Amino acid sequence: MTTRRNNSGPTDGQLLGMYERMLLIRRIEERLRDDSATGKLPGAVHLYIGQEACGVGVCAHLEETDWVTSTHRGHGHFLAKGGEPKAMMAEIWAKRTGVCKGMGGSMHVADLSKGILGANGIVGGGLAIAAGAAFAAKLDGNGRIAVCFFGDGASNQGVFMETMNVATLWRLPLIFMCENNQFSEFTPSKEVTAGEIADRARAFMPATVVDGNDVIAVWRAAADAVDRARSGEGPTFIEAKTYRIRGHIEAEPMMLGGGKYRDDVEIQEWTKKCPIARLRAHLLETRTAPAAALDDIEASIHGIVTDAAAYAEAGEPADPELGFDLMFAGARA
Amino acid sequence: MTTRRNNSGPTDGQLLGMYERMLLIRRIEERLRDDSATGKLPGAVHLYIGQEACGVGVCAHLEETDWVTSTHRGHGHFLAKGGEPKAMMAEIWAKRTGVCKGMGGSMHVADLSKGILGANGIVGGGLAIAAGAAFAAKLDGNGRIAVCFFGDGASNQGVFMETMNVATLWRLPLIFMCENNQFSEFTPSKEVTAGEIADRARAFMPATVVDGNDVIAVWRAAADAVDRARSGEGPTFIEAKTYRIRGHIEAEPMMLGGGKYRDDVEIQEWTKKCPIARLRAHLLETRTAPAAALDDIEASIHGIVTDAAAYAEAGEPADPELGFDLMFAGARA
Amino acid sequence: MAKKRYIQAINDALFEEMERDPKVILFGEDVELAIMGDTRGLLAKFGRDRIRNTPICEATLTGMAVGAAAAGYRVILHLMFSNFIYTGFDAIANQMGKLRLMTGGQLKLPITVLCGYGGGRSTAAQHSDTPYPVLMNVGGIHVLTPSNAADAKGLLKQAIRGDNPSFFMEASGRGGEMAEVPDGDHLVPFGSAAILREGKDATVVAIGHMVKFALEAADQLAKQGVAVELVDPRTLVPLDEAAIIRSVQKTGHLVVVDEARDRCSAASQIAAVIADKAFGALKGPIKRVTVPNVAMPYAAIAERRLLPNPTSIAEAVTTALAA
Amino acid sequence: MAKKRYIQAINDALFEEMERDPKVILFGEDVELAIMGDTRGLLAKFGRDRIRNTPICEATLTGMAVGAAAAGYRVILHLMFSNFIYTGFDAIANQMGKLRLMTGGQLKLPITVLCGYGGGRSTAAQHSDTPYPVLMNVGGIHVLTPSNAADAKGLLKQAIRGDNPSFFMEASGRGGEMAEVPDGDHLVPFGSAAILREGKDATVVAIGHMVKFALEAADQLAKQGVAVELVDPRTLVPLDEAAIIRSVQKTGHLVVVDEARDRCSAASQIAAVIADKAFGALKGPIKRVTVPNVAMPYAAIAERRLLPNPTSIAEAVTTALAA
Ligand SMILES: Cc1ncc(C[n+]2csc(CCOP(=O)(O)OP(=O)(O)O)c2C)c(N)n1
Ligand SMILES: Cc1ncc(C[n+]2csc(CCOP(=O)(O)OP(=O)(O)O)c2C)c(N)n1
Ligand SMILES: [Mg+2]
Ligand SMILES: [Mg+2]
Repeated sequence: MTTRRNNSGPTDGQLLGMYERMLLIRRIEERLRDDSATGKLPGAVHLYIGQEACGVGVCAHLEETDWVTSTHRGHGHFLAKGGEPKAMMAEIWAKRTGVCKGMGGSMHVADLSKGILGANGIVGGGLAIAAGAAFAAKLDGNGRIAVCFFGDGASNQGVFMETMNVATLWRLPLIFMCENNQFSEFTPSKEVTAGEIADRARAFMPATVVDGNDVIAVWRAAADAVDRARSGEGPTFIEAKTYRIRGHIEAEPMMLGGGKYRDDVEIQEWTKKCPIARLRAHLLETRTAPAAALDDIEASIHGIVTDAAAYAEAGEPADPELGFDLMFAGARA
Repeated sequence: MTTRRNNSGPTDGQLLGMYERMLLIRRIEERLRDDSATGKLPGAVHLYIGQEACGVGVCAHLEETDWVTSTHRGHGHFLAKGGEPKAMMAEIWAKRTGVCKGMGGSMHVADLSKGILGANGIVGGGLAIAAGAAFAAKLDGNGRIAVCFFGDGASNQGVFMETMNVATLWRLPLIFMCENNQFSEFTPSKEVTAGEIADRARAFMPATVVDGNDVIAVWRAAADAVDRARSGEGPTFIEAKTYRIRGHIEAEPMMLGGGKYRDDVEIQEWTKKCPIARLRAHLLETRTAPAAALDDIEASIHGIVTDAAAYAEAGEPADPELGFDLMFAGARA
Repeated sequence: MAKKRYIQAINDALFEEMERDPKVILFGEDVELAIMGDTRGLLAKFGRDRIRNTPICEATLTGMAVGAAAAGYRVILHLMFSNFIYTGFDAIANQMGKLRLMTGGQLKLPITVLCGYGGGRSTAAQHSDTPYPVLMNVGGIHVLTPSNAADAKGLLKQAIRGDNPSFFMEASGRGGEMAEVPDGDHLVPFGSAAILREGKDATVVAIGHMVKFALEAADQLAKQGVAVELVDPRTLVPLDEAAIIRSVQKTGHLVVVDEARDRCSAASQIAAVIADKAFGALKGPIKRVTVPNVAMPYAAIAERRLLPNPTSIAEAVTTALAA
Repeated sequence: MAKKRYIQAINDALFEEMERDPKVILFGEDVELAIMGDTRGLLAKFGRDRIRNTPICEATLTGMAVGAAAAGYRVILHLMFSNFIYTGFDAIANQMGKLRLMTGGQLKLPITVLCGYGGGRSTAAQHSDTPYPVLMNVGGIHVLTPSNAADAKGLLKQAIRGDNPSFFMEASGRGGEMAEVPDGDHLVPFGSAAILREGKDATVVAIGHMVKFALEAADQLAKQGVAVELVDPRTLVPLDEAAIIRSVQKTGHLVVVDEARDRCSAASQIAAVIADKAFGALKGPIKRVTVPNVAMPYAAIAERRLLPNPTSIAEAVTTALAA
């Protein structure tokens, strides 16, 4: 898929919508970063900062009824797909007001009513689940599609190839969205990922590589993939080259005990390529929106973040008896 | 890898050696077929008839110290790599004189002293084991290499991609030998295997497709692959297109209960492409050997097969207490 | 009532449930040609959307079952042999058994997995495992071990209609065994043991295919004047603890027969439950007749050495009573 | 003797054994930077041939461990969290635990797998499992559960020198706990339980991290005049049944504490063994303090509800004695 099928868009409205969504993710995560640093959040927190264009550029095309599966780094996908900031924040705070009632936490934020099948703590765990949902969608014949988001590290799990094979054979309405942020935990991708990930996919389906920090490029690649999926032409692979600005996990400095796995200069370079700043510059340059409008968005997001954090903090702790009722539908464990 | 690196050979002696080995496999398996039909063999028997050129063309390059891993259809690889007919036959007869003392059977024939890490009842099970042995060989730096034989069906197991990734990254002296006999059990390959298997490999390493019923073609492809492996250049993938003449399993007619999954005509066509008959014709045509010499080989193999069957039949049954001593080295389970 | 083969009962259940609910789909390796017999005829009747051969990729199949179930289908996954559970184990243990909890109960996972288990057919170690203990420990998964055609039908129909993952364990190579199967819409509820034989001297709990051997052992023992009460739990998750406790309260003795390897087996679990909850009723040691902690060898003679049989069961009862 | 952290004891064992035998190699995801701490410093000392980061592909890693071991290396595989055992489970259950038998004993598989287990750190269900029961059932695999730094060092060294697959289960997040570790070449043999505290009233068998809580419970109970005998089996395969039997013969009461989910747990196995082999010595029911059959929730309050603790252990002992 080198030539675009779909040359219109994104429209100004779509661009602004994506700007807003990316900023929401960024600000929510900055808050999570701070609350994690002060020890307010239990468990592991993996931030998406720097990769927002990937989730947003794809989800901009999705309906609420479409499915997505995500990774341990799943806040961005959750919010991009329309998940509620409050419900997510409360989940990460382990509250019963959380979207998973405090049972799942950061690595498992899910909202089935929004088609969000969940973040997943198993690297590669979402791929086959998405294929199953895509199969269901295909059988239903109602135009629903599924997207699995996964990392460069996950592309080394065999389930990636297995799922591509089934998706191709069965022409599943499925998009493989690989966010190559160049690291698997603390290991540079090139040390553990041979060749080009897109070449693995090319044996099965159209595959395209885009700048993952350019939301317009992601949006366009996704437009074609979604179009293929909806029109019954089968799966598409997209690799978005991007970078994770924060550590693998917020506890990273402690875990590394002084060890280093990447250059500060590299981080700085990529920080300059911030997808949100880039879109903002584009919006101003093209006069799509005046600075004041963008500042308004910023302000409204500030309010959402503050509200979400307050809601999360105020929530009642999770119900310790609940687990017994959740192992089976209709029966106590 | 489209151009051959290695233009000499096989020599006449090598050709005759391969002829002998292919014929040995064929005649041993015909005996197994007959003994299975009369109910003398316990367990499942998967025959290699029709695919002999694949195992023999590759193993002709291997030293006793090189490693191979095989599949549920492993008799051919065992014999091609120099395993003893008697010891194998006795194993399949479940005798304590068997190469695995009657503990493994047809699906697990192994002879570590000959580098045969074993047939394997798990589809795809040999791939990672071979990669581990190749890693050991590389660390030892003694020029040993490893070959994993696997089927078209196994190429849909994720471990195939995973292992190719590691083998490429670590430049393992490993050859991926895919015998595409066009069926996974009773399912035609094209229904369950998307695209070309070789294209999956090309994302990682040189990949070549050969006529698996032409032992010379297999030998030549393997010559290059072995050369690459021994000289530290890393893994190579070979796909040999071939056909299994017998059923998936000797009990097949019973299992199918009248069901059909392939054409008799197709079987007949492929029977005509018999790799052994083809090599025989070539040997005669090129006057590499007179018919009498080939008949002598046939006669000597007849003796080997008869002896092996007699040895197997005469052996004492497996030791029922042995299992307790085999679960752990140096301790009883 | 009609006499049916075990495999036929399974086939009937699949037909009936697929007919009943268009959301029931079935996939797996070579299910179309139905080499195990259990899926025979389904393709012709229901078509490839609902019955479908898959590539060999258990890790993806188990994951797809989760996804398709979460998206509203009732998925039947055929895994052929239970050793292939291991190949697809990640999505079983990390997803299927946990996703409902992790999402705070947002989804149901109506998934039925079929697979053949057990030794005795010289298929060697990689085709002979009895891995239900592993599934029992993982949590979130129902484990069904029908010992006869009627229960096979009733439990399978129940599983397909249920809203939770269930593993339906078929005793491999025993599909030909005949039994009376009730006509019509026969369902067997989970967690309800069957008392197959009443007796006052000793309780024998036997699982799956072992029930047959336990019945033979009970016959042998009856001739020696020992009256065995035979309990078939039918489902291991949930386990009808109450039925077993009641029986032990009556007999005072317990022998558990299980085709799994002993360590952390279902037999050990049942023994532990009774040693806790019915200790006061016990008049002697709880005996387990299980497979030693050895992988199944190929040779039939070596397999027989490991597998429970009527004699070893009868001996265990005698030992339990003598102690 | 010197006080060492648990994680340091593991690190020492790895250093010593890698120095001792050049055939010892170690690989796994992110072992070079040593995020768990246990492999710290090894890369600098031994180089990339012997310490190596791998891609994320557990199915291949477990299989490669088998192949490299069969080809003469002593392989240490770091699997990080024990839930990732499931992702690599095929080569564990179908190859590692069976290949020696299937080949008639032609090979040895000196493999040591390291992984962190257990809940209590709000890492949620996919990073909190305690799956040693699964490994115990699979057969052919030693299972080690060191409860302190000294045993961690001694068992790990023993495992690396041994000729069989061993799973070395590290209690996650407890690497900081200090204990005396004997100097020099400290080895702990497999199958030898430690009696950590003698007592005449009740035997408590506690596994891995649960030992710490059991010690606290024993202190509480001592104040009430109940003398607990605390047995740490140290290895679950092999299990020192004799030591547990001896202790129960002395005390007449048994409580088993296990961080695994209850069904088919190590606790159930130990209870079953005693209900068989030491029944005559038992004066009351065998109690198990385990995790209910529930996946570990994220919220700390919900985790605490499931995990054994000193109070629940003490209560179980009291109940056992009262019955
Ligand atoms: C099956 C499995 N193996 C290992 C891990 C530990 N782990 C968590 S994140 C991670 C790296 C993932 O890299 P990638 O897929 O590129 O995602 P990223 O973190 O870069 O977003 C690893 C190895 C895991 N969670 N699951
Ligand atoms: C993990 C696993 N899944 C399924 C099977 C059942 N099975 C045995 S052979 C086979 C087909 C293998 O096809 P292929 O790899 O092409 O080898 P061939 O039989 O054609 O030689 C299947 C599905 C198995 N043995 N192992
Ligand atoms: Mg990454
Ligand atoms: Mg094939």
